[in-house]
Amino acid sequence: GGDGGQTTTSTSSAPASSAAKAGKVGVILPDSKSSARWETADRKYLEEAFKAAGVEYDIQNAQNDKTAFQTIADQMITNGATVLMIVNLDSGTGKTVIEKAKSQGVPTIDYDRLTLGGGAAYYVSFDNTKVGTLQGEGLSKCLTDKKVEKPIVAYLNGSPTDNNATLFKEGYDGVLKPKFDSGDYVKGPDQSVPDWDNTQAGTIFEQMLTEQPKIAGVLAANDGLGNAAITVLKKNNLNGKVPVTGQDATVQGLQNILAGDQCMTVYKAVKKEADAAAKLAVALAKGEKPTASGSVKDPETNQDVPAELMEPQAIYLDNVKDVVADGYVTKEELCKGDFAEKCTEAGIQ
Amino acid sequence: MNKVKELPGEAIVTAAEAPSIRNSFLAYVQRVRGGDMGALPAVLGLVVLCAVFAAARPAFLTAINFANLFTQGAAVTLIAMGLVFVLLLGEIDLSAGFASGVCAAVLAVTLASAGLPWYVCVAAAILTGVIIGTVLGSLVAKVGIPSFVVTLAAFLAFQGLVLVLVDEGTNISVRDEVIVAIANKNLPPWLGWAVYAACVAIFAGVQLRRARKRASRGLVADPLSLIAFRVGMLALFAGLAVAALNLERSRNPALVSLTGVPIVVPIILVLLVVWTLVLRRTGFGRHLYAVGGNTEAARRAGIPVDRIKISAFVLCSSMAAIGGIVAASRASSVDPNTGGSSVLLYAVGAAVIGGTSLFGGKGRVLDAVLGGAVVAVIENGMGLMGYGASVKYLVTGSVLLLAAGVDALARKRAAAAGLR
Amino acid sequence: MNKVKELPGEAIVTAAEAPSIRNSFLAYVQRVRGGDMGALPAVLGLVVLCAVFAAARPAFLTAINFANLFTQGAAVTLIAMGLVFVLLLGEIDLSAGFASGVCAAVLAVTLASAGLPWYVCVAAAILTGVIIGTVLGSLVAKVGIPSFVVTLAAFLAFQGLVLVLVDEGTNISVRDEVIVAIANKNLPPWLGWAVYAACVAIFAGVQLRRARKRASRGLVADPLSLIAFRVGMLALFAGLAVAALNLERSRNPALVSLTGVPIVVPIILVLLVVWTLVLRRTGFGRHLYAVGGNTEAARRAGIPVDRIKISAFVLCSSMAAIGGIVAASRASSVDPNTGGSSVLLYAVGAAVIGGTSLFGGKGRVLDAVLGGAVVAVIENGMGLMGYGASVKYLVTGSVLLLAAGVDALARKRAAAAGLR
Amino acid sequence: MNPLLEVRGLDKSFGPVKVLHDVEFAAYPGQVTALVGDNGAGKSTLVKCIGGIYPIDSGQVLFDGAEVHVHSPRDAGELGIEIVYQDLALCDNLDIVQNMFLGRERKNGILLDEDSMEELAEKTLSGLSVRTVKSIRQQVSSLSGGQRQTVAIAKAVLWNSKVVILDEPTAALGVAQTAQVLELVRRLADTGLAVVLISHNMNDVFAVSDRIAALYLGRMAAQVNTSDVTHAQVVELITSGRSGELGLKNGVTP
Amino acid sequence: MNPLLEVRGLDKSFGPVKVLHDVEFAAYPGQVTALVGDNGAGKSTLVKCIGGIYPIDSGQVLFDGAEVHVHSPRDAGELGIEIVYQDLALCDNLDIVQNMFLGRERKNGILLDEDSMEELAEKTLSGLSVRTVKSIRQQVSSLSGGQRQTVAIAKAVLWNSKVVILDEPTAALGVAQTAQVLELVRRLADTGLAVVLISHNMNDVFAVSDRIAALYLGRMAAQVNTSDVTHAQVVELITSGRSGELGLKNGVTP
Ligand SMILES: Nc1ncnc2c1ncn2[C@@H]1O[C@H](COP(=O)(O)OP(=O)(O)OP(=O)(O)O)[C@@H](O)[C@H]1O
Ligand SMILES: Nc1ncnc2c1ncn2[C@@H]1O[C@H](COP(=O)(O)OP(=O)(O)OP(=O)(O)O)[C@@H](O)[C@H]1O
Ligand SMILES: [Mg+2]
Ligand SMILES: [Mg+2]
Repeated sequence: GGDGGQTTTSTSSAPASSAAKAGKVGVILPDSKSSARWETADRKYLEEAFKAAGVEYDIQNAQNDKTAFQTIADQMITNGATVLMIVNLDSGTGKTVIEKAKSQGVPTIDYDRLTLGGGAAYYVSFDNTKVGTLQGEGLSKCLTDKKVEKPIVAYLNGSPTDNNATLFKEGYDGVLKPKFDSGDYVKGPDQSVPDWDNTQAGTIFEQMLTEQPKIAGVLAANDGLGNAAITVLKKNNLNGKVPVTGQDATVQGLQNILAGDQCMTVYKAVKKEADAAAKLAVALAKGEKPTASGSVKDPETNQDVPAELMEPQAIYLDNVKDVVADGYVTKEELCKGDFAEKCTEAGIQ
Repeated sequence: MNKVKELPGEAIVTAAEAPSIRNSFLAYVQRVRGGDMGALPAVLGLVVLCAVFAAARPAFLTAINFANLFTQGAAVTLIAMGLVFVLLLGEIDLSAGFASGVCAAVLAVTLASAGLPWYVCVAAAILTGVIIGTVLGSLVAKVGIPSFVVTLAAFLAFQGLVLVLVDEGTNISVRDEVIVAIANKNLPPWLGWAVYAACVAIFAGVQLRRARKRASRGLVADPLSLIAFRVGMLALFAGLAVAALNLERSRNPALVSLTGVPIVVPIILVLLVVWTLVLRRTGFGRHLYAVGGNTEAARRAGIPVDRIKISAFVLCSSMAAIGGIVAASRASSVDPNTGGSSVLLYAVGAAVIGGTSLFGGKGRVLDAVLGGAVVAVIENGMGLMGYGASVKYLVTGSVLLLAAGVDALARKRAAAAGLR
Repeated sequence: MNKVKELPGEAIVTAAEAPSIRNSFLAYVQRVRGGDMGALPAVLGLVVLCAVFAAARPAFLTAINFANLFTQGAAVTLIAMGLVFVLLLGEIDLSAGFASGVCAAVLAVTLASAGLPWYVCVAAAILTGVIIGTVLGSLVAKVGIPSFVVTLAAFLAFQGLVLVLVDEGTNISVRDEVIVAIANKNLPPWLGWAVYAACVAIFAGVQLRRARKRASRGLVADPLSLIAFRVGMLALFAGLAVAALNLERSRNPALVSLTGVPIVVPIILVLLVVWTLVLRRTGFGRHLYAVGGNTEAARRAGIPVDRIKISAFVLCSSMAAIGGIVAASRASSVDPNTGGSSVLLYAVGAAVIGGTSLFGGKGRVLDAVLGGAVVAVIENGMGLMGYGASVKYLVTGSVLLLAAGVDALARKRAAAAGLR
Repeated sequence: MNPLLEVRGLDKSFGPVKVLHDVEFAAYPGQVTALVGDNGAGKSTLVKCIGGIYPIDSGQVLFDGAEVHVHSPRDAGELGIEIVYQDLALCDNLDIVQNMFLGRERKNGILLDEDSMEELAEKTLSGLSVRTVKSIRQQVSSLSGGQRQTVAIAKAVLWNSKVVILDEPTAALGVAQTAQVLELVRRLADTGLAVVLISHNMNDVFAVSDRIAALYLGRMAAQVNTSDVTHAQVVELITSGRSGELGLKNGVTP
Repeated sequence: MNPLLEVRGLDKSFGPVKVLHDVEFAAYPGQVTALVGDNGAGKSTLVKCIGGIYPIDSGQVLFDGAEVHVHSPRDAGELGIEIVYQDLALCDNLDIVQNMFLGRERKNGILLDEDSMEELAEKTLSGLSVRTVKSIRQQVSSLSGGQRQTVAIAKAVLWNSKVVILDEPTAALGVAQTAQVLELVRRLADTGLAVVLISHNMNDVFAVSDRIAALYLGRMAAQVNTSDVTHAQVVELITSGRSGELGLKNGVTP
């Protein structure tokens, strides 16, 4: 919701004594611009979970600013947080924050992104490389459906300064590079979009298309970039003919899928992730020592970090309804105006 | 007699000989050699850039790329045109980028949720710009906070405002056909030619009328031959541009035809003409230059300095609103980054490259358009080159420096001659 | 006789009565009422801010938060201190933020890959800053490209350079203990007190020596009582600060003890004193003000204007390098965003809030520190408030405007009295 | 005759420095009033107070017998007070014509009527013996000191004002130009305007003025008819604040 | 006697506008040379060419008989040429002492020696009849016109230079101050310096100068000994470029 940021510090709900006993959870989200999920989904679900557990919490957003990230961490500990849950902006800052928290006796949870060498108590995430893999697989599926011979594939990568973008790229490169090498596909232009800026993405893609008019598939790293590419394709009446990928299952992306302009998006069931993380945090805040279902190896320290890992899901036209069924987007926002008909066709109730 | 003619002070308080093509040309050459370059350095920089890119990538010179250039550079150019007003005063507006984002978001939200007709939504967006400008201008002029600080604060606040408007980070699609057409559709070729014809005719008419009026007052007026030459040059270059844009540039002409002048082009042209007229031929424009040149002198001449300042901010934010509308049209969506990242710096850069001074008192709207063209060409060319992120940043920086360097060296000669 | 005393022009070409505490205080009050505020508006804004935040969040006033403030604001303050030199000339350096990123990256790379001792790496980082400054300064002073354009180009190029240095988007950890200590460790309490004692002693010594020298020349000198008062005030406030920082501020004192003055504090203090001395007591500083106040006058006075300009850019970039080192230390890592996002705007904002003019000729290094404190307090306080993303932007913008508004209104009185 | 412009008990300080003390001053229609005084006496400050550049601390300004409050140069202009300031205040980035009509441009609908402004400017300037200006479309930044001064004077006399105040108008002017300006000053007064002339040149003062007001260290030492005093008396008033019967009452050591 | 400073065949244009034509000019040690000319004749431009402010188009500048190339005010200063420009060029954001020592600060190690500069500035200024300056630590932006001019003059005479050029130094000065400056000019020449004085005031010119050089529309009309000409002749030279035998050869209609 739009008021996601209004009152995040619950001060009144729980009685002071029990709150003191239960501790307080500080959550730092990374930004609000690369993806809508942080402010619209994660914040909401985490708040709900903490409220239900009667634990005090403080959720803030670092706006992609490392300095602010550290400052917020400092301030949360100052404010009495006993558990810290972070989505790091980069491992270096993340590690500093984790170590500082540790030195103050505050355990941390890595949320969504693993802090390399950080040694957080728990790790809860989607696998970002897996997201990229799904995108790569999705694009090749759509290209196969379109029966294009030796298609030229263009990359519209995320922000060059965003480590996640690097991970996504690893994922889809893993799928597509063998095909380039084998000559099934032809590697087209490959550019990154500063700050995930959709306007710049438009220009960049337009120029790709000018230089290489035969682009037959676009691997766009998220729905916003995908939409930028689709706008340019529309201008050239190529929309629907050139498959485009996406990520985040935004209303915009899903609508583009319904309209047939976008081939797929990747849906990350944020609620599951948030619930799992909140469960761990609440337990830690209450002084318990919860166990996680799995673990991952920190490649830097070679230590196992207890982890809860979620599976991202590829969304095509035929399973758009899953996202609605999950409550991640509502039917009202998705099936507005012209899309009502398409929704019915796609079987969305 | 010969010797006497050379004496300065001869042609006292009157313009020299009657102008003709030849005389005008000679005078121009002399002016340039003497250091008064006008738009020449910027044009020179532009030509160098285009040559470099055309040599590197043949696609740069295609009709489709020529058309791309206009739509790609439109938003930044429009914002830069507005910034000229504020820069003329020696002030700055750091928030112009995000102001365009706010206005674009207002447009998108009213279009999407309220379902109002497009013109109401456009009016709402521009009104938002006017309000923003009024607030910023009043804080600068009446409260006296430095514009850098006011607009830095606004830069932060507007980021928040955009986030609120777009629901904390979602993208809002813009699907209204009229709005989307602005940056994505073209005039039908015949209309392009019609507009072209009208422009040339009006230009010729204005020039002729002016000359006749001056002649009738006994003032030095341009002769017919010179006017014919000017009109001819305009007709030639504009005609070439229209012809190029009317070429078929579809990749699949059988499937779909893509021809015509992009709709933003006449929008920018009209605004360019209007603001140039305002700056050069109205009292408001004159006062803007005066305040920028010497605020104290303007105040002593009875010019309402505060009002002029506020108006400049209003114009700047309104132009930002129009830029935001074009950006929203082009992306067919509005997101929290609309107007963010490099938009502002590029816009100020465009104005400055064109020759507008950050100290006020010097600049033209045309400068912003030329500078905007430089920025657009760089972005466009770099997109074609397909460099990786880091190389792209490095090369973009160097190319910008190159274009500005050509300009600076040309102007340096003027300064060396003792002219400012 | 009484009447005659009132006449202006009496105390011809000499300072008025001998200063004493009472006279100095009265003179100060009169100066302030007459409109000459000095640092007062900035301090006032700071006090208002602190009061607001302390009222809203009691945690704001804790020892741990006080210590946080210093480390949080250090990097921006250092960059702002460097920017003062460039702003004094009426120039701007948009690239200072990313220059700090480049230097930090150089530090991290040399530390990580070459495995050199920390002081060599620090020297390499600062040298990088010097080189950057020389190049920028030469382009501005010798080639004559406007500094806005040069540093905008550098802003782009340095982003690319950082990306190259950190290998396209990964980040490099900084593990060297000395470097990490700069922003993350504290002086042992006894050393804090020792530094404190030394500072107070030196200050007292300098003041006394100066007064004695002036007295011996027959010039008006400060009396002992006034000097004692000044030294006393310094001793009091600095003592309180050191005492507060020496309080235990660990949340878990059993687990780990956390006391002492953060190491960055003496670093900033030393730089503040050095640069203040350079600006106020050396020929270079005087020439910097002169060039900023009236370039032509400075040139006519035989000041090597180009050299002064280049030096200012060198100092600015070097301070950016130091800021980058502190930022790298605080984050214990360097990534492509180091020095990016809001760093530059905050740094320029800090200098301007403190009272430095963007038109040149007016500003002090202390201004940058005060302005940096305002920015740090806002960030720190906003962190405590726990707003959501959009609200935070909105409130931060408003708070910045509030602080600057207090300042502006205070100064407006001065302007109204006919003083500038 | 009643004064057209009158100042009563005017005080003005800059911060702690008091520059004008209880100053009385009057200018009559049809007369040239010379305002004299040493460097730093406060002449320009007094003019700027009248012109609304500086706010006054206390005292009254009367115009045509009624008290007026001049808060800005705009107010002064509306009353019909036209001033040539010592620090000329021209816009260096504008040309001569633009500067001369600044703030009172002639219009033709909403557009500026450049042609008629150019004509009028040319006429006014040539009446002031300006012979070396290359073009009246020249930027004023490229003018010589005397040319700038002439432009400023021309600007002020272009309007139908009731009071014209000239702060050292002839300081930078050549011999011929000075003569022209003095003649102009006389002509303006003869058409019924109240003219105030500030000058350090006693010859000029005695040549054109009807009355002389002498400021001494921020106080009005005397306002006398020119015909009642001698050269030497005025110089004495300027340098020591009193001369015989005239001047400040209490002995003032300079 | 050989001239200390000599200009030969100097041409200077601003863009298409030719301001100085083939100008010859000489200044002798121990003499005051008055440079006169109408407004816009080119006096200030000539001085700025000598001072290295403007580059010259062609011609020679000789110092002590040897050709010199003055590319910047720094070069001029090093030769020992000190100039008070008409557009004073003070730094408004600095105080009086700081302006007076600008570019030649006294040092004490690496730090500035403020005390000795303050002392010296005070002494120099009081020698110029400046009595209304409140404090020599006042910013020059708050000075009156005459006070600014005095500071500029004091600044120039503070140094041991060989040539001093003063461009209308007394324009804004009061009676007493003018007298002091003229006396100073005479004193400087008497100590062997070459002094160039630009002035529109013929009384001043005849009072102190040994030689007079008259510029007319960018050309040197005549260089004569003061004792050889009359007041009227000089005015004629200024306004029409010739007077009897003297002046430009070809008839020039003004
Ligand atoms: N803004 C200011 N701040 C402080 N003092 C000022 C300011 N303006 C003027 N003064 C002082 O006020 C006094 C009077 O100045 P004013 O300019 O009125 O003198 P004046 O009579 O015009 O002298 P002049 O003949 O030199 O032009 C001077 O001593 C000057 O230093
Ligand atoms: N930068 C410039 N560009 C163009 N013309 C200029 C420039 N500077 C001066 N001029 C012109 O050169 C001529 C001579 O100017 P200069 O200042 O030398 O005159 P001057 O003899 O000093 O006159 P005054 O007695 O008024 O000071 C003038 O006509 C002036 O308009
Ligand atoms: Mg005066
Ligand atoms: Mg001159």
